[in-house]
Amino acid sequence: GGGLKIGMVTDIGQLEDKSFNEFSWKGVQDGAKAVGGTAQVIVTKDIADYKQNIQQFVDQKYDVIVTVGFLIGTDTLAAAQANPGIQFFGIDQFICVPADANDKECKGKVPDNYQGLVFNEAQAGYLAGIVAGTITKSGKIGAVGGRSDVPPVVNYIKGYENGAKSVKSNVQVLVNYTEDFNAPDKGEASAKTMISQGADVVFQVAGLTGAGVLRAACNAKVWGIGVDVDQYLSLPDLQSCIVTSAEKRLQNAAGEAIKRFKDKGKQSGNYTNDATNAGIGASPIRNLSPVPAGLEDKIKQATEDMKSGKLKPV
Amino acid sequence: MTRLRAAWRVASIPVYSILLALLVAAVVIIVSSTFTATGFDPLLPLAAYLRLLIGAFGSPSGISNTLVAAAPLMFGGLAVGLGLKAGLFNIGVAGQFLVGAFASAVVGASLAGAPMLVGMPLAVLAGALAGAAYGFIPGFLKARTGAHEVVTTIMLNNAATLLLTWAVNDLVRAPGFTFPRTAAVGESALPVLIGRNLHLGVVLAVVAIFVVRWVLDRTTLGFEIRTVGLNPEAARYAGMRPVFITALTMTLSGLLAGLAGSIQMLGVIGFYAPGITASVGFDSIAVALLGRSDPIGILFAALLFGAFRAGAPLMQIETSVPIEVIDIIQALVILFLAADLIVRRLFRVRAAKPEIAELQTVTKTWGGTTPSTTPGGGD
Amino acid sequence: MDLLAIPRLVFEFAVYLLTVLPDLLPIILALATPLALGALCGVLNERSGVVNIGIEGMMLMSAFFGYLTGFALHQTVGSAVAIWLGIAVAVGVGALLGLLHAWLSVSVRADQIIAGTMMNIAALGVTGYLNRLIITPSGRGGAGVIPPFRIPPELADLPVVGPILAMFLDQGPIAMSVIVFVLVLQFGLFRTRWGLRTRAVGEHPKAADTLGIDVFRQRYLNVILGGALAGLAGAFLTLESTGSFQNGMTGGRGFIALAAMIFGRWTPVGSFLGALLFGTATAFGVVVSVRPAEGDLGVILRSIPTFWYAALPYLLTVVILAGVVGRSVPPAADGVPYAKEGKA
Amino acid sequence: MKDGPTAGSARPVLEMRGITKRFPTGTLANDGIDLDVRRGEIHALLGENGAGKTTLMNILYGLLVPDAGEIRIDGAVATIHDPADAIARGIGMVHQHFMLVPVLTVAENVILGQEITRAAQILDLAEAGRRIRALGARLGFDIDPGARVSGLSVGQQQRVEIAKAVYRDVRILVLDEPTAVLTPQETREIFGVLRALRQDGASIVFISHKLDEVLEIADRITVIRRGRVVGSRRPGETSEQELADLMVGRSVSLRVDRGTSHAGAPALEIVGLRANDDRRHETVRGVDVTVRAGEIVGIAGVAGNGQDELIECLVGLRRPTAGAVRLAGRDVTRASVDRRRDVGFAFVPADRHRYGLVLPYTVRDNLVLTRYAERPYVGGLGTFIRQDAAIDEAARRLIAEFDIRTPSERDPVSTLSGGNQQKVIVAREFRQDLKVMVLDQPTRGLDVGSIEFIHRQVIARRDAGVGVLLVSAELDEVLELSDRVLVMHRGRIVGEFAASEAQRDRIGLLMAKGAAA
Ligand SMILES: Nc1ncnc2c1ncn2[C@@H]1O[C@H](COP(=O)(O)OP(=O)(O)OP(=O)(O)O)[C@@H](O)[C@H]1O
Ligand SMILES: Nc1ncnc2c1ncn2[C@@H]1O[C@H](COP(=O)(O)OP(=O)(O)OP(=O)(O)O)[C@@H](O)[C@H]1O
Ligand SMILES: [Mg+2]
Ligand SMILES: [Mg+2]
Repeated sequence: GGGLKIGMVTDIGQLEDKSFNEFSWKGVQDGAKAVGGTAQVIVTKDIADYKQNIQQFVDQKYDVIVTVGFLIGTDTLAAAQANPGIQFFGIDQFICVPADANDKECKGKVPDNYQGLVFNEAQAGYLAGIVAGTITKSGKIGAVGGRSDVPPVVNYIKGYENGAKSVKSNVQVLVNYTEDFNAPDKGEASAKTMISQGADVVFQVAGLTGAGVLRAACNAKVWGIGVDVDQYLSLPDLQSCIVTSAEKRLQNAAGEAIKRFKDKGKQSGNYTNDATNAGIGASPIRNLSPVPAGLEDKIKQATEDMKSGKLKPV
Repeated sequence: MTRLRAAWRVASIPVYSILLALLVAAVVIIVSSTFTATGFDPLLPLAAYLRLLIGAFGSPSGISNTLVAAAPLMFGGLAVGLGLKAGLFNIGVAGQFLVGAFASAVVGASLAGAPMLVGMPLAVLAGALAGAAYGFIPGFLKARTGAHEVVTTIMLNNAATLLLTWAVNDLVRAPGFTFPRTAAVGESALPVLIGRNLHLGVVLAVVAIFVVRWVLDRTTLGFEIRTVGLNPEAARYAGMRPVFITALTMTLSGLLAGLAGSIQMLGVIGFYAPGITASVGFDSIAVALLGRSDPIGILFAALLFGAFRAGAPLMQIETSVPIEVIDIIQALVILFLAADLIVRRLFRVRAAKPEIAELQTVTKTWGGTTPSTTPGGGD
Repeated sequence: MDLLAIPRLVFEFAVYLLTVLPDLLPIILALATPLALGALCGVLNERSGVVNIGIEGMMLMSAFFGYLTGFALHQTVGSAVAIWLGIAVAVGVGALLGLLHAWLSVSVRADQIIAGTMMNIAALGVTGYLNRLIITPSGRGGAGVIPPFRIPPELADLPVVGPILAMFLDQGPIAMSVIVFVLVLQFGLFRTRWGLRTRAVGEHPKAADTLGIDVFRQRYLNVILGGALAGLAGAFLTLESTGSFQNGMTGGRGFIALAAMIFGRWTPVGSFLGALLFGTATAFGVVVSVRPAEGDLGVILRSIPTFWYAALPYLLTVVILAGVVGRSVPPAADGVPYAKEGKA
Repeated sequence: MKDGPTAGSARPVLEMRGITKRFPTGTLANDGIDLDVRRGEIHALLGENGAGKTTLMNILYGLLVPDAGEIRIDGAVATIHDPADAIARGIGMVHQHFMLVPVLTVAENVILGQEITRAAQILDLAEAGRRIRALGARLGFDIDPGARVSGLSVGQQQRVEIAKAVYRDVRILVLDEPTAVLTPQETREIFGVLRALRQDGASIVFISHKLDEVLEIADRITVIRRGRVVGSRRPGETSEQELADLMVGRSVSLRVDRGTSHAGAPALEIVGLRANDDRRHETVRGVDVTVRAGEIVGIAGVAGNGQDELIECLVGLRRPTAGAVRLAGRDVTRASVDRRRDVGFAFVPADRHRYGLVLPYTVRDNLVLTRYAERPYVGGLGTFIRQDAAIDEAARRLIAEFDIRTPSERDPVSTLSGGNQQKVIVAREFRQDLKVMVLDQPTRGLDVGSIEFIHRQVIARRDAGVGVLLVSAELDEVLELSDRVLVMHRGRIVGEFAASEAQRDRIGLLMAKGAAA
C-alpha cells in the first residue's frame, strides 16, 4: 500500500521474548494498522548487527524506524543524525547527546527526527508494592529481579519496596537478583526460599526466570505479582495465584508514538510514559474476594499523586 | 586442470551439502508457509533465497557486510580448528571472545583520545593477550591435572559473561549513560578501509588464515602440534613435550579467539556492555567443523556463515521468513557433511572423503585417552 | 583479636551454613534435575561408546514439542491429561532424536562431535522457527500445570527430618523421578546383562562382537534410551518448572550436564553428585542474599557482588575438577565408530 | 608326541573348501584354501605374516564373509554369518590380539554374551565364579574369577581366553598365535591345557610362527603362503628348515650368523638404577648393566618385571628415583629425550603403532619423526621452518637403503604392511653416528623374512661399534642375537649368561621364578 513503511529492529535475542521485543512489535503492528501503513521487523541476533539492521531499513527507504532496547541507542542516534528524513523511535532509550567530550548533562541537541520512549517503571512498581503491602499477612514480601544492572528492573523493585512501605511501614522486603533472565529453576529456588522465610507475596521482574517465581508462588499457595503486562492473561496456567501485575504499556506506547508521528509530524526528545499518560499502571486486582477495603482507592490515590507529581516513587 | 580437479575432490561434498540443505530448508519453508497469514506459497523459498543472495552479495555494502560478519568467524574458526589439530576441543571460544572484546574496549577507551596508530595497535594487542590468558587457564589445567578442557571451557564461558558484567558495573562503567557500558573506543577503532564498514580487521583475519596455515604446515611448532594431536605417546618418544604443547596450543587458540573479540569490538561495536552476546563463539565451532579444521576450509566456511548473516535482514523484511531458518540451513549443511554417505549416494560422488584425522582424534580423545590405546588399533 | 578473626569467621560461616541448610535442601534437587537427566543421557551414550554433545539440542527440542502438545491440548482434554501427554511427547521426541544420533554415529559412522553440534544448531532453528509460526501468533500461552505434590505440613515442619523429606518429596514428579533413574541405572549398568553388554561394547566392541553380541543394536538401544532421558529433562524445563517456552531456554544446561557426567566419571551416581554440587552452589548464591548472615560474616558475604555468587557454580566446578577429580578416563571405545572389517 | 588316542581318527569334523577372500584394499588374503580338521586332533596352521591364516580363521568364525568357498561341519554345509552362528556350532576362537575387556573382571569377560542371570536379567556372578573355577580345575590351571583382567599377566589372560572358549563347550577351538608372548614355562602349561582338551575329543587349530612349538604339539601341519596352501606335513616327516622354506617360498637361514663381538669401551652404563611406575610402586629396584661398544646385551624377562620403566628411564621419559645412566661416558640421567639422541642414542619401541609411528602421517614424516627439529630438516630463518626438499631427499634415500615397500614416500604409513612399518622405524633409528641402541622386541609379530632382515641390520650396527641393549620377552630372539644375556625379574637382574642354547631352560626358569631351582 501507499501508507507509511514502518520497520522495527529488535533487541538482541528473539521476537517472542514475552517482553520488550514481543510487545513493542505488537505495538508497531497496531500503529501501522492505525495509520494504514505496513510494518516489518528484523530480529537482531548479535550486538554487532545493530548498525546493518538499521541501515537495511534506511536503504529500503522506510519512513519510520523503531529500535528496541537501550543497547541499540548509540547506533540509533547515529542513524538519526545521518538520515534526517526518517523518523526514529527508540524504545527504552533515554537520549543523551553530550555537547562535548566532558559534558555529562546531555546539553547537546537531540536530532528532531529521533524520539526516545522511556517508562517510569518505578511508578508501576510502587503500585504493585501498595497491593503487596496491603495483602501481606506475615509482613514479609519478596521480589526477584533478573539482573541487578538493568535499570528498568532495579527501578521496578525500588518502587515496589517504597510502595509496600507506604502502606505497611514495617514491612520487610526480601530481594534477590538471579543475574539471569533465562533460569526458571533459579527463579523457583529464589521464590521458594523467600516463601520459606515467611514471604507471602512475591513480585517477579525476571523474564523467563520470573515464570519459575510465579510457579513457586502458586505451588506454595501464596500470592504472585506479574510484570510488564497483565500476566494473569499471558500466563493462564498461573492464574490461580497472580493477584496483579505492574504494567509498563509497551504495546500502547509504541502504537501511540507512530500515531503521533502520523498526526503531528516529526517527534523528538525523550517521551516518558508514566502515570500522567497511562503509560504505566497496575493490572486489575484478581483472585481477591472481597478486595481488601480501600485497596483500590489507595491505588487510585497514588496514581493521582504521581500524575500531579506530588508523589515520587523513588 | 589437475589442481582444479583436486580442489573439487575436496570441495564437492561441502558444495553438494549446501545445495541439499537449501533444498530441504525450502520444503520446510513451503510447508510452514501454510501456517502463516500469507498462506501456502510454493515460491516463498525462491524469494527468500534470492533476498539472502542479494543481501549478501547484491551490492557493495552487502559484500562488505558479508566480509565484516565473516572476519570474527575466521578468527574463531581458526581458534577451534587449531585446538582440534592438537586434539583439544576448545568450546571456550565464546568466553575468550568476550574477554578479548572487553580488554580491547577498556584499553581502547582509555586511549580513545590518543592517535590511532598508538591506541588501535595497543587495544588489539590487549584483546589478543587477554584471550590468550583466558585460553591458558584450561590449557594449563589440562596439562597439569588432566581436567577435561571441554568442562573447564564451558564453565569459564559462563563465568566470563557474569564476571565481565560485574566488571563493567563496578570497575569500568562509563558515566553519562543510563545503563552500564564502557566509554567509546574513539580513535582506537580499527580504521574503515572501504565503503561504510569494511574495516582493517577483515584484512587481519584473512592474513591470520594464511599465517596459521603456514605455521601448521611448514614449521616445527605446527608439526609438534599435529603430532601431539594424532599420537601423544609417539610425540613423547620423539622428544616433544605434549604437556607443554597442549598448554601452548590452548593459549594460542585463546589468542585467536581474543582477536575475534578484539576486531569485533574495535571494528564494529565500539563499546562493551553486558548485553553483548558471543554468538561468534557458538558459530565458530560450526565454522571449524564445516572447514574440516583446515585454515582454507575455515576461510570459506566463515564466508558462508557471514553471507547468511549479511543476507538475513533483507530476507526478513522482504519475505518475513523468520531468521531462524538460517540456523536450520546451517544445521542441515553440517548434517549432510557429517552424513556425507547420503550426499555420495545422491550425487554419485566418487571423490575420496577428505580425511579429518584431527576430528577423529578429538572424538576419540573426548575423555583424555589417546587413540592409540583404543581397541582395534592392532597390526 | 586479629589472630582470631579468620578462625572465628570460618566458624561463623560453618554455623551459618547449618542454619540455612533447611532452606538449601528443598531447592537443590530442582536445580540439579535437568543437569542430572542430561548427564544420565550422556552416561548411557558414552558407556556404549557414542559421544553425544547434542544433549543441549535434544533437551531444547523435547522441551518445545512437549510444551506444544500441552499448549495445543490443555483446553480440550484438560490440564492434567495434556501435561502427561506433553511429557510423553517430549520423551518420545528425545528418543527420536536419539535414534537420529544413533543412525549418524553408528550406521553412517559420521563424526559424533559434528553430529552433536548439528543437533544443537538444528534445535535452536527448528524450535525458534515453529515458535514464531505457531505459538506466538495464537497470542495464548499455557500448557497446563502439574499439580504439585506437597508433604503434609506437620512432616515438613519437623526439625531435622522435615528439610530432608522436603529435599526429595516436596518436588515435582519429574524431579522426584531423577533419584529413581539414578539408582536404577547405577544398578543396571553394573549388575545386569544389559549393563555388562553396554560396558563391553563401549570398552572393546570387537571383543563383544566376537562373543556374538550385536554392537550396533546395543549402541542404538542406549543412545535412544539416553535421548528419552534428555527428553524428560526438556519436559521438566517447560512443563514442570515454567509452564512456558522460550527460544534457547536450555541456556547451556546440556553442556553443564556433560560436565557433570565427566565430573562423575561416567557413572550415574557420580554424575548425579556432580549435578547436585552444581545445584548446591547455585542454591547457596540464592540463599545468601535472601537470608543474609549477621555480624562481620554478613558484612563480608553482602560485600560480594551478586554476579560472583551467580558465577560460583561455574568456578567451583573448575576448581574441584582440577583440584580433586583430575584426569578422568572415559570408556576406551568412546567416540570410535565400530566397523566390521571386510563386511558389507 | 601324538599321545591323543583319538588323534587322527579319519572323520573330518571341519572341512573348508576353496575359501577365497579379497579385501577392499585389493589384498587377496585367501586364494582357494582347503583345510580338513579331524576329531581330536591338533592341527597347526603355519605361514608368514600376511599369509592369510587369521583371515581364514576369521571366516570360519563368522567375522569375515568369504568371496567363495564353503564350510562343512560334520559333513553338513554350515553357513556362518556371524560369531553367534559359530559359537552355536561349537566353534571357539582365541584371537591373535586378545579379545578381552580390560576393565571387566575375569568372570564378566568369560560369561559375556552367554550371561548367567537371575530374574530380570540380573547377573549371577557367584554362580559364574563357581563354574569358572570348576572349569579351571578341569583344565588344570587356577583362575580368579573376581580379578580385573587389566591386572593379569599375559599368560593369565591367555588362560582367560581359553576359559571363554571352553565355557561355551567348544568342539573346534582355534588359537591364533597363542604362544607369541609367553615364557617357555607358560607355553608348556598352555600345551598341557591343549592336550587335556584333545583328550576330551575337541579339535584344535593351532596357528604359530614358531616351528619348534608346532613340531612339538601338532598332529598335522598345513602351511600357507600368500593365501594358498603350499603343503601339509606330519611332524615326524619334516624339519624346521623344510617348513621355513615352505613358508617363505625360498630357503631362509633360520639362524643369522652372529659372528664374534669385539667389545670395546663402555657405551651405556646403568648404575644402581631405581624407578617407580605411574602408580608409584618401585618396579626398577637397583639395576646395574654395562653395555660395551660393539656388543649386544640381551635382557630377558617376563613382561611387566620393570622392563618398561627401565626403558623409559633410558629413553628419558621417566625420572629415576636413584642411580645414574651414562651414554659414552656422559651422564644423561636427567637429560631430555632429544639431548640423548644428540649424544648418539637410538631406540626401537615394541609397540610400533603406539610409540613408533604416527599412522595418519606420510612415510616421509615418520622417517624424520625423531629428528624433525634437526638440520637439514629445519632451517631457513632460525631453526623452526621445515625443509621439505631435504626431508624428501632423506626419505627416498632411506626407503631405497632399507628396501621399504611403499608406493611413494608420501603415502600414509598406515597403509604399509607390519613388516614394512617396522622397517620405517628401523631406518629412522639406525643412523650413522650411533653409540647406543635400545631395542624393545624389535621383531614382534613379524615373519621370518622381516626378522632376518632386521637381525642382520642389528648385527651390522654392532660390528660398526654400536653398543646394543636388546630387551625382549621372546627368549628365542634374545638367545639368537645377544652376546650376553641378563635375566630381569621383579625389577632386578637375577642372572647373567654367555648366550648358548644349553642355558635355555635355566634362563626360562629364572624368568618365571626369579631363582634357578
Ligand atoms: N581388514 C583388512 N583389510 C585389508 N587387508 C587386510 C585386512 N586384514 C588383513 N589384511 C591383509 O590380508 C592378508 C592376510 O592377513 P592375515 O592377518 O590373515 O595374515 P596372517 O597370516 O594372519 O599374518 P600374521 O601372521 O601377521 O597374523 C595380509 O596381507 C593382511 O595385510
Ligand atoms: N588393516 C589393513 N587395512 C588395509 N590394508 C591392509 C591392512 N593390513 C594390511 N593391509 C595391506 O595388505 C598388505 C599386506 O599386509 P601385511 O602386514 O599382512 O603384510 P605382511 O605379509 O605382514 O608384510 P610383512 O611381512 O612386511 O609384515 C600391506 O601391503 C597392506 O597395504
Ligand atoms: Mg594373523
Ligand atoms: Mg603383518
